[in-house]
Amino acid sequence: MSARGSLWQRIVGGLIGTLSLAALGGVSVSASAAPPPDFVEAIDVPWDAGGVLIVSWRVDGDPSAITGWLIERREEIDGAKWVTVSELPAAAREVTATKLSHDHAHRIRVTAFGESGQLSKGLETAPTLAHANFFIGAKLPLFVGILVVSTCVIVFILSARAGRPIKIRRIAALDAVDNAVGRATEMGRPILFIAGIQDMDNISTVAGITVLGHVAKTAAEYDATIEVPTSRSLVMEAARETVQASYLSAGRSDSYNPDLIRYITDEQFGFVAYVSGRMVREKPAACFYMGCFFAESLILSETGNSIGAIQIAGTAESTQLPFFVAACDYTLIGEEFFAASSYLSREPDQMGSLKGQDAAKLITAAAIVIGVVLATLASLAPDGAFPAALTWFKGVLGS
Amino acid sequence: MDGYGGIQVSGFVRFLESLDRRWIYLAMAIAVAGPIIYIGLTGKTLPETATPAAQAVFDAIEELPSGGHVLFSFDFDPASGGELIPMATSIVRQCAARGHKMVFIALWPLGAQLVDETIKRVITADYPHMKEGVDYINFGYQAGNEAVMKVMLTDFAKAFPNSSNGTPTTQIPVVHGVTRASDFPLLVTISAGYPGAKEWIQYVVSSSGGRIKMVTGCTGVQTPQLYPYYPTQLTGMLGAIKGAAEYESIVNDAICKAHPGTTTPAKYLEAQRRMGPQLGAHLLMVVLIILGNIAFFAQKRAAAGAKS
Amino acid sequence: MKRMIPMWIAIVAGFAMLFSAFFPVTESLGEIFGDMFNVVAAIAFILGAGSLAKINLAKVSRRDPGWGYAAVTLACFALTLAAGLGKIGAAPNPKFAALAWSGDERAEGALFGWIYESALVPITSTMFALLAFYVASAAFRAFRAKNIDAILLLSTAFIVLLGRTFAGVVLTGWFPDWASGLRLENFSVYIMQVFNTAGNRAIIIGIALGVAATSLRILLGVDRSWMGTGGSK
Amino acid sequence: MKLSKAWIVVLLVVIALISLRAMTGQGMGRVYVKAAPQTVEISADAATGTEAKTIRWMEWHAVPPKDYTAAQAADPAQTSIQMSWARTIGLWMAAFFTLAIFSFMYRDNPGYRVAEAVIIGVSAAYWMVIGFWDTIVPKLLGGLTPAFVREHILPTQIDQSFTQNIAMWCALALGIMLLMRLSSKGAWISLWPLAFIIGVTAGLKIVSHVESDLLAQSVATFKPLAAVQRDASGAFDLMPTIWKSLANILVVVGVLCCLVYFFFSVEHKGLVGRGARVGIWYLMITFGAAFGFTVMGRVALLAARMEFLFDDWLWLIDPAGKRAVDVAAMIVGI
Repeated sequence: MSARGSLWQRIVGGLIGTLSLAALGGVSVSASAAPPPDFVEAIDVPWDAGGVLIVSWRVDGDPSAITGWLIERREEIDGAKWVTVSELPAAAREVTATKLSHDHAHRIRVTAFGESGQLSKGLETAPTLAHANFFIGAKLPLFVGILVVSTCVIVFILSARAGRPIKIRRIAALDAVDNAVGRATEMGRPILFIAGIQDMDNISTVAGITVLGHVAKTAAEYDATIEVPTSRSLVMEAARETVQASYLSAGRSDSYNPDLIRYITDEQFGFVAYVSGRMVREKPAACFYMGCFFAESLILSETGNSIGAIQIAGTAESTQLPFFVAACDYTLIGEEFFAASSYLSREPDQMGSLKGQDAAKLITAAAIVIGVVLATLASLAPDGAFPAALTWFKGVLGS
Repeated sequence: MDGYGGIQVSGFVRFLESLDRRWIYLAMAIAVAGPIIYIGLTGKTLPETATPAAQAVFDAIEELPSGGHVLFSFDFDPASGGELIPMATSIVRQCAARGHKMVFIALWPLGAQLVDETIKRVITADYPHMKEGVDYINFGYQAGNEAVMKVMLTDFAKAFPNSSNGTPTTQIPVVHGVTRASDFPLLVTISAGYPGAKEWIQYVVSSSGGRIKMVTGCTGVQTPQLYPYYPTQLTGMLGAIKGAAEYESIVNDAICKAHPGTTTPAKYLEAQRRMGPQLGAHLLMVVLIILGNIAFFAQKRAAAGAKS
Repeated sequence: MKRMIPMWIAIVAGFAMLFSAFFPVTESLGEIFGDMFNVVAAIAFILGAGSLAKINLAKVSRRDPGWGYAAVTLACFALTLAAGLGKIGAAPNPKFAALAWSGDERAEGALFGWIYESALVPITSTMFALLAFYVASAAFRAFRAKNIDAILLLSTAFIVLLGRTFAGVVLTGWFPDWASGLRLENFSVYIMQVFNTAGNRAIIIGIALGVAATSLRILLGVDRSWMGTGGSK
Repeated sequence: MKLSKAWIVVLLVVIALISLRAMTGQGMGRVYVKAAPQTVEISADAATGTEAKTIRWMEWHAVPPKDYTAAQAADPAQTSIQMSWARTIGLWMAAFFTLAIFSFMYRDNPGYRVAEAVIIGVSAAYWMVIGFWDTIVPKLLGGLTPAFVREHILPTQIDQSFTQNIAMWCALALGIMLLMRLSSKGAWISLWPLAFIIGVTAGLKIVSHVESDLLAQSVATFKPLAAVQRDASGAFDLMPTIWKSLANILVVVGVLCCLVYFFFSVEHKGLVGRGARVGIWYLMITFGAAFGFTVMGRVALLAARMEFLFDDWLWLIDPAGKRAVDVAAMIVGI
């Protein structure tokens, strides 16, 4: 909870606390055991998913006799009995009670343990409802972040649709796609496309399938055969849909062969054993590795290198980029891989979205510069206003 | 006079250029097999100097008051057991020596079996007084990757309704009073990829507001990716077999100091034994990089000679 | 028409999931999708198995070259599936011994566990171990000082490789204290904490923007190439 | 590919060496198991009408060979610890597969192709069984027919909430739509579940990546360029300040330059070109370091496989003391 939130919380908390104290004025205090708390309050956390109350209490008298605290809660429905929330060490003054129902108020009782562990008289709070709010406050910075990125992307898509020319820098790896497919056609050898080893619930695999759509279209136009062994059944399905549609749009639906796009196994290294064997026997002329790869990236690219194929790789797994960079002819690094589908499509909308990504990058860079300046000033003048400003700025960005 | 336009290229360089990659494979096989057989026969291992990241893992477990709850997540499979099993063995050993309550889960299907093997190798063998269900429990594998983590944030019992052998979570004493992930002061993830340490940091540690301290043992390939999180979100980190060997030597020294006169059983020297072939292989890699560049420069000089 | 509906399904489902993260009442939608996805993926296995069986059966019946291997694959597939689903040889679960299917098929004694120990683990971990050989051949071939980039690549790898072993301690252990930062093992940690952090952080930020844009292109129906680049008919 | 004569000779020599090793000394590659009889009494339960009965079965747990030699020495006629043929064959199969996969590095050969065929069949079925027992039964069947599951398979199957049940019915519907792929007529509908999954993945991942990667990593880069360090007594400490500030400057400059490299709408020329150049240098250092770090992991895995061959199979070395006999005696048998 950022500093700003808890400040506001205290003010409201104070109001509820004073009301509950007044209601319980008459509680008699038995001096023999450890003194009960003098003031206790339960506050519903604002703007949260509900079910959470922050309980805090104060002991005005001499706290030495207290060895611990017992926190209990009771739902405001008849027949409900006290349920222990937690037991805390003597120094504790605050606890968060979770998993409370949204529709009934709860009463919280704080009781102190004496030396020999016997309980003193507890002090209860007024019934407080831990209701679920409409929107989760803590996620506001995230919501704003997504809004900013989306606006950048949408603005540039619209400007591209309005006809303004979009210039995107050359990405060598993607320009090499055409001559890689061409080389495979000349040599009469197949193209191998691997869309990573993760399932369709991974965005890299989805991006890999979109790139497959373009590569398959080029392959259909050149009349080259494209093989797509997959490591998940769903990926096989998605790949077949994409390749079939690409062959359709290239007017070559007759030469589309679904058996070339086949499920091998879910096991990472069983899949790689099959693909390495196939590479060495079929000797594909061009290999594409587009998607989420783990340790097997180097096995594929080294085997591909040993048979002299052109290899173009693209992944968002930063751990595997060193191996692709070392063993492949071209590598798309992180964001370049996600830009591949739009770059290859040459459609104005998609090129516009790339420019939108750049705009969002500029904003991120600006935010970093501001943050760094604030941090430097805060470090140089620790007692000035900058540390608070830095913490505030970090709070705005959600951490 | 052959080769590059009249310049005599030494036989050695020509051998390097046309070197068939299979000679490199053979060299690597010897660089690894040699030390294994030597150490296997003589039993001598190389000393280890501890880096701060490995020491931080030891300290995090040592500082936790005895009997504290430790949540273990085995997110790997036997394929990367070579690096990670020695880590799991030594961390469980330190926790057992400290008398911590250990709760095991696995987000990789094959992790559940690895938990059982580790329990059999460490707890049942050397700490028989610890009872299943009272001092430790294995909740086995739960499908769903990050979704399981998100559920654990609010309700541990919902994510793991029953232990791996079928006992409902409500009837297991060791997790009595544990309602959510943040009730575990220390989280130990042994991770080989996805889902793993990164997801634990993203979904559990960062949203627990610092209430959960996390240490991780990870494969060499993941170490660079996790360094940005150390030491802020990640208290301690064991990187690859070297981290395992460093941590293993710290734990073995501590336990030998606590019980003078006892020798460390062989199963707790596995990582340090494996450091032998590491030295052989790493030296070979360094030599290969040097040879590769010798061949490259000789070729470049020869080509330059031919041009002038 | 047949292509417009899937696009709208993706758009509606996507925005529903996007907004679910912000409103408490729908906060658990992400988990529910996780379960749903696992079930659909498990059902999709039938298609995968179907394709695997069809291709290998065709190979065997047509006696294509190498049909013997296809027969081995089919036999292993059938045997493992039967051993797993039938829990052949699995000891009953002590707690629910009366129930037929309560045992753990992955235990030591079961046939499924035996196949796991004697075929799956050795082959997969040995394939994984091949990487040690490929890392060596890749280093020999790719780490050549062709240009500044390659020099940085190979020198960093060189430093880290030496710093990770006992050799690094021997070579630079004698550095005086004030220069202890330059000792190989400390220097490689410094490289990690500065250059690696910066490089990885930029890649991660780049990926986050890339993912956001890719998701948006799908959610706005701009990129339909996952349905094939035929565009909407 | 026919095996050339030279290779047949090599193969015969290897087989001869292995069988020689198997004959001499204590032999090699044997797995011993210990009997662990299990009995469970089922009490009569009127509700479900089961009458009391006891169920007995035998479990065999693997034990190190030294337990066998000890038991045999104590009582030669004992049968509680004995050699398990099934697991010994399994061990030799594992050794064959390990050597077959290693042989691929020399050349593609029949041994490798057998291992490849086996792993495809075994692993595809393995993941289907895991998928069935860990997802279909507890989640789908558990959601739709909890009574049946509780009755026959998983007695601790808890009842799922109403929303989860609806989700399971939807998942089943999506699954069936997917299977329509097999019928030529309704194949077009199989695109709907895929569209649903792709859409949801896009929606989920945009949130998680922006939150944990874009925002968190940007904030993590807010490093002071002049990081004033104070020693224990609070006085200004020059050297650490210089080192820390230098590190922070390098990190911030690195992140910004790498971001410049990822710019799409500007050619890498002029100022942007230089920024991208520095960015590439950072990336190359990052990749070099990552490459160096992963070598250790890969070598560890190769060491583990070789340890399996030399220790568990050939009984040449005994680092973990599983056979606890003097090594020379184990090999030569004196």
